[in-house]
Amino acid sequence: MPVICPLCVRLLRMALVLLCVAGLTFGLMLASPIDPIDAYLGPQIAQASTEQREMIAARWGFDQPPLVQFGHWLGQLASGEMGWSHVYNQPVSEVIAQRFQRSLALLGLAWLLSTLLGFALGVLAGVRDQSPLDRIINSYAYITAATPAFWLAMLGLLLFSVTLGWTPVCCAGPSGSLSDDLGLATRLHHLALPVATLTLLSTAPITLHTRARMRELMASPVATQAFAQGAGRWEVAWRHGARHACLPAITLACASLGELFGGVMLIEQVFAYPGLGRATVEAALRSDVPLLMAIALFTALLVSLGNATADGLYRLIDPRLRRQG
Amino acid sequence: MLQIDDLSLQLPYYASWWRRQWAEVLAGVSLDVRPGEVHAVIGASGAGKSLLAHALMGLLPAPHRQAGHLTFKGQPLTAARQRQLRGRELALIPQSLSALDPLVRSQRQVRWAAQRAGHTAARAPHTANQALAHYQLDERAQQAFPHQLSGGMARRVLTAMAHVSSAQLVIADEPSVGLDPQQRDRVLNALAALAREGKAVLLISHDLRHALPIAQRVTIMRQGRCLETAPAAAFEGDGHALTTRYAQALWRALPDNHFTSPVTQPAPHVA
Amino acid sequence: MSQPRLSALLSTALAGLLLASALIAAAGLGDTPRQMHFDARLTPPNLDFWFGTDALGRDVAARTLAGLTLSFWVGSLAALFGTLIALGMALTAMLGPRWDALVSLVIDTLLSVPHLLLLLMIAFALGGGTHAVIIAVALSHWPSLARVLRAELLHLRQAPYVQISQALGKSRGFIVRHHWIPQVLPHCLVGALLLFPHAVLHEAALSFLGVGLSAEQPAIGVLLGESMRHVSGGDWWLGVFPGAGLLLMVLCIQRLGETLRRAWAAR
Amino acid sequence: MPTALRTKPRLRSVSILAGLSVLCLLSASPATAKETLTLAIGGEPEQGFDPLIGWGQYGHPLFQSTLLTQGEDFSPRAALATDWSLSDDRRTWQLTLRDDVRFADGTPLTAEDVAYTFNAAAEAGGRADLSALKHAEAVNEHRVSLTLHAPRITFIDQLYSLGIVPAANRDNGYDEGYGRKPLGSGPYRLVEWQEGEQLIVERNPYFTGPTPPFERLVFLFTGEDTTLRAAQAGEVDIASVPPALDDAYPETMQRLVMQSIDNRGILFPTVPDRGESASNGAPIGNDVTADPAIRYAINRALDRDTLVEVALNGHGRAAFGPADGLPWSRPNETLDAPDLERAAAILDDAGWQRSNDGLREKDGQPARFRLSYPSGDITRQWLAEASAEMLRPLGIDMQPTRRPWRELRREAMHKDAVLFGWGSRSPQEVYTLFHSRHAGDGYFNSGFYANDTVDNHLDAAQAAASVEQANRHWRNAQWDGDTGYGARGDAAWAWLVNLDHVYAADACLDVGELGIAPHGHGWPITANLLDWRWTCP
Repeated sequence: MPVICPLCVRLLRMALVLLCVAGLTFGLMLASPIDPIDAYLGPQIAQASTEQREMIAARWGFDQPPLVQFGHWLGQLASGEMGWSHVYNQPVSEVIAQRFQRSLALLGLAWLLSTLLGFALGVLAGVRDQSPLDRIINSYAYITAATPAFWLAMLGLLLFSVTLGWTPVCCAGPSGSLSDDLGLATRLHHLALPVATLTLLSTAPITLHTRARMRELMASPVATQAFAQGAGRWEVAWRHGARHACLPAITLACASLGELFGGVMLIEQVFAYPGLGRATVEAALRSDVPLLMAIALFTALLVSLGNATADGLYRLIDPRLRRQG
Repeated sequence: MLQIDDLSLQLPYYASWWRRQWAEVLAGVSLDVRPGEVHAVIGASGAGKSLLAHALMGLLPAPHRQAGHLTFKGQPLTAARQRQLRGRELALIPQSLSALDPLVRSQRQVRWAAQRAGHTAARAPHTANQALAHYQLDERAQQAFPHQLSGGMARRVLTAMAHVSSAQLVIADEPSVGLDPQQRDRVLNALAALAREGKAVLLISHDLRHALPIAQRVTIMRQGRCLETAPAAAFEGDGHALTTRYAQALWRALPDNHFTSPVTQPAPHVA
Repeated sequence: MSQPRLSALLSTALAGLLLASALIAAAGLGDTPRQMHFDARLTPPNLDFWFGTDALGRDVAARTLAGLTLSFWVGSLAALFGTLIALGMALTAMLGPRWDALVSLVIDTLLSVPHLLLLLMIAFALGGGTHAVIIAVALSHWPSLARVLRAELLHLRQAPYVQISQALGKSRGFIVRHHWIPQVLPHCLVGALLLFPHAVLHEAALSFLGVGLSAEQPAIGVLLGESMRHVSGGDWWLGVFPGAGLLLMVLCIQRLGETLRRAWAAR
Repeated sequence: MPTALRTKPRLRSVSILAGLSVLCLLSASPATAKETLTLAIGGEPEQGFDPLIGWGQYGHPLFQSTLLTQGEDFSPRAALATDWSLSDDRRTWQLTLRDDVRFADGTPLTAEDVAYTFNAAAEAGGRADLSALKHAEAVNEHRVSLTLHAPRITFIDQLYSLGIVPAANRDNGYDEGYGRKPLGSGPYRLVEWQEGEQLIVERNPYFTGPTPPFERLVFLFTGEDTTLRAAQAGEVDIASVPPALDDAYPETMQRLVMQSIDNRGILFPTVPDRGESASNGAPIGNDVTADPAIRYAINRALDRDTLVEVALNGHGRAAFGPADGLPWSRPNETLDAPDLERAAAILDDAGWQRSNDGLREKDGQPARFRLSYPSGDITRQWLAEASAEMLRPLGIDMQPTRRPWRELRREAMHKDAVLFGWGSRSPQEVYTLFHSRHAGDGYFNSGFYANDTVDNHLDAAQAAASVEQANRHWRNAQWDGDTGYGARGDAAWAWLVNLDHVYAADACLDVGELGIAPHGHGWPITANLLDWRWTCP
């Protein structure tokens, strides 16, 4: 029996998981008691006659039984078509592509900064164990882990945008300017506060795990041996600590994509930043089923890829695992 | 070379969740190590041998109380001097093989040891390769990761690390544990070679029989106390040359002394 | 008495005290969170309204306390249900390889969807409101704990003393009751304590997004959502105090959980 | 009659053009210093600017132009169509188009485009309801005829609000992506739409009407809070102001109050409780409110001006009908001041005797019923609680109950009195609210109101030959001397307040004469966008 390469098994497994995600989203959306057509019509409820409502339901395919709808959606997906978003009246793939581009800047920057900052703080706290610095970093991590994301965003807004006026009050670009003549500087200026808030919020887990691993290493025989050879604490932290501590950091960083996307959804809501996060909230609240399923699949894929890269990197760095392949 | 006078050490432990108490692990240890000599310190596990080694190197865990004084080459061995001499004058061959960083190739770890001992970054690789070759570690072993080395080879890498530092005082903590006889002799002979080069070697072990061939003097330790320091020659026949009963009992208990031992009486307590 | 241990005990006592006082004070509130003082609308913090008043003249301090209690109960119920579901799923995973595969598939599915998105969908599917939030938080938080419990149970199954009692012919029920449950219980407790702050924060997020508790209930998420409108109007106290209250409560819960976990490990 | 109709509009349109051009010359020199106007009036159409699925339903689709427009007195005015007539059997509209209208890409706009627009809109399944249209066809280059299934005067609303799009079969004609790159003959054309953020438009060079005052418009689609911050930073020229944030807006910005028929009222079930239930299982009927005397007394006892003060903190006016101030509702329906004695007398005559605890009773039935209102809307909560307070001295126990929309629809909508919000610039709403045909149909006529005379008036209005005739019938339906749905007739509703839409605008912006706004707070203010002027240099 040919050995099924472990990679194919993983891919099959991922496909199965994504299918379940689609089914789960579909089931949840249909179970909702709120009538999507009411939400869609809004103030026009007075004018729309019942024939009009039936026509809208037919156009969205809500009149067919659920299973047929799901089968229809799967058929479309097989042919690469993601369906039509009725909230944005655009192909779903276009909505995601257009809005993820904006969210990517926020997500990517925040992810990178939070990983680096988290790792650095973790190493720092680990090296200067039991020192005041360690206590400060530790309490900082616990406090940010307990802070509601949107509240911190609001505080940032209140302090930096409203009182100090350093950062703009909202959106991805100044009002009245065309998006293609937005310089990198203005884009970053608008991204500054959201990215800062999101970074602060997501450093906590990485800091705590790195710190734990660093403390464990600093007390290990490897460190003692290095000290015995006359190495200073910083040299041990750099040469041995960093290598050991980055193992949990990597797995956590890659696994935190899901949590980070949740943060992005909240931050975009507070900063009125028009990205995929806000589109997701909008799609969920107005039960735009095709768009929401596509977003759920897209983010689930992102998370699964994140976990896969984490495993891959883990094997790469830790030679003990490399031999077993 | 090294003079230890009345060294005693106390470490904390938690009797119950919130009450902390101090336990005495070393009490009044006094011994000295002369250059060119292998001084073996023999004791059962838990006698505080490793702690003695760490005390000498100044690597004890933070909350500890230490009394007594150490002198090295005539001057007192204070914590600052220890920090300064570690890796240069004082070298430690650790007990556990996990002292080797599992994520770094052995050749590189030895090179780091050389750099820490003062060799310039350029010369360090050369000295490292030379030391590894000296301990018959081939190219493949040099590039291998610690978990790919056998016990003996790993032990030799650790010894190479000490060798690279050209230290005057080498402390070997249980170097022969867990090795097959052939590897064990190889490691002990390497230590004897170091002594012959004029270095002072403090061999800490629980294996009296194999320490004797290379040791000039032997100190017996029990529950943190130094019972007796005797020349290696005293360990022959039925051990009558040994002053303390425990040392005699220990000697007679060895297999090649056909296990005779005055098993009935408990070991006398030193006043 | 060592210094670090003392400070740990002190902070735990303080956390417990704060939490208890908040809950007791809120119980004594009665109707004050709903009373509207039309003459004192949007007043900054002063002597009779410690945290100031909101756009409808309601005392922000009373509403914050009521909101904290609400969040506390929603969080604890959600954590409780979450842990029970996790335990249940972990046990079903033990029934057989097929069950195990099914359970781990469900766990992977739920864990691969971003947390808040899953929460939003479940809460929306239940039509919003308190029960929707509790169920949503419970349903979206149990997988990570279930994974830990499953690993623990798998490990337990191979444990020698379990196999011995099996060999002695003890019934499966006996084994589950006497060996598995007592062994797994500490993990459940720790899991629930870890889950609790998460549940409270997510309940606030859901209410903020408008799917959680309905606008009349003084949930912290609702308070913060409402205060969003006044951020630039200069009425800073509407958002700062409820958020700070929530942060303090979550910190207290974390501290209590941490100490319990350490005490359990040290036992 | 129809022929006379045809000549008059042509004369009138010529005179308007002459007047406007003079005005332009006068004000051309000093006023156009300001090039870009920034508006933060919300209402972003996530679906894009596609009239076929509902963009511009409030009457001015900005990118496209409509066949007709509504003057201040709500009578039809020429726009794309210079003259229009309704056939004798009231089923076919004949319209003649101007021949000089061009799309923003320079190509001419013909009857072919108009016919395509109406036919496509009928099947588009969007927010625009053209279910009444049977078929539209182009008679020749500049004449188009629209045939309806049945006579329906309110179809004229689509002539006011449906923007004309290029037919699909011509080059850069209508396609799926039209919403994001609208091509129309309206005053402005799209420059860029950053979705979720802002819309930038500039003058359409081919626009035949008066040249728009501003070269470029920027519409900000930001939340209430962000808009307030932008206004405080002086980045916004005009912004829609929610009542609660009125005093946070800077004093330097002038407050523009646009009256609206965005109203709130209490709907009474007008049938007693006979144990029946509607199609979705909701119980029908309420014995207390079925008695007209109760409804008259409540209408008489409510103090609407205090409601405006408490609930809208002054931003509103009393409401006595579904469309106060519009030509299809009676102007003299207003009740001057609340009159508790008169209300008490009505109840006494009808046999509602006061029992000892002050609550009135009539053959065993206490005057107690629930007033349900949807949760999540603070204004409705205040209105319900305040009006309940006002009825307590009268001896009527109206209990305000908050319910989520879903629960309201499933249980309370036909059994309790319900606090609803309506208001539309089309009489079609009056038809759906009071015609017995729509009893129990979704949100329409959920009180099961049925009055044959009113039904006849409503049907006569739909089949009227012209808007003026129709308005007479609509007014009769409200009160025709002896019956009607209004306060003097069956008083099926107790209308409470009309919300005022408040806008904060830069002191230099002169927005001219604001009309009456429908339900939405935002886009409707741009109805007279072309008359706006920037007064200071």
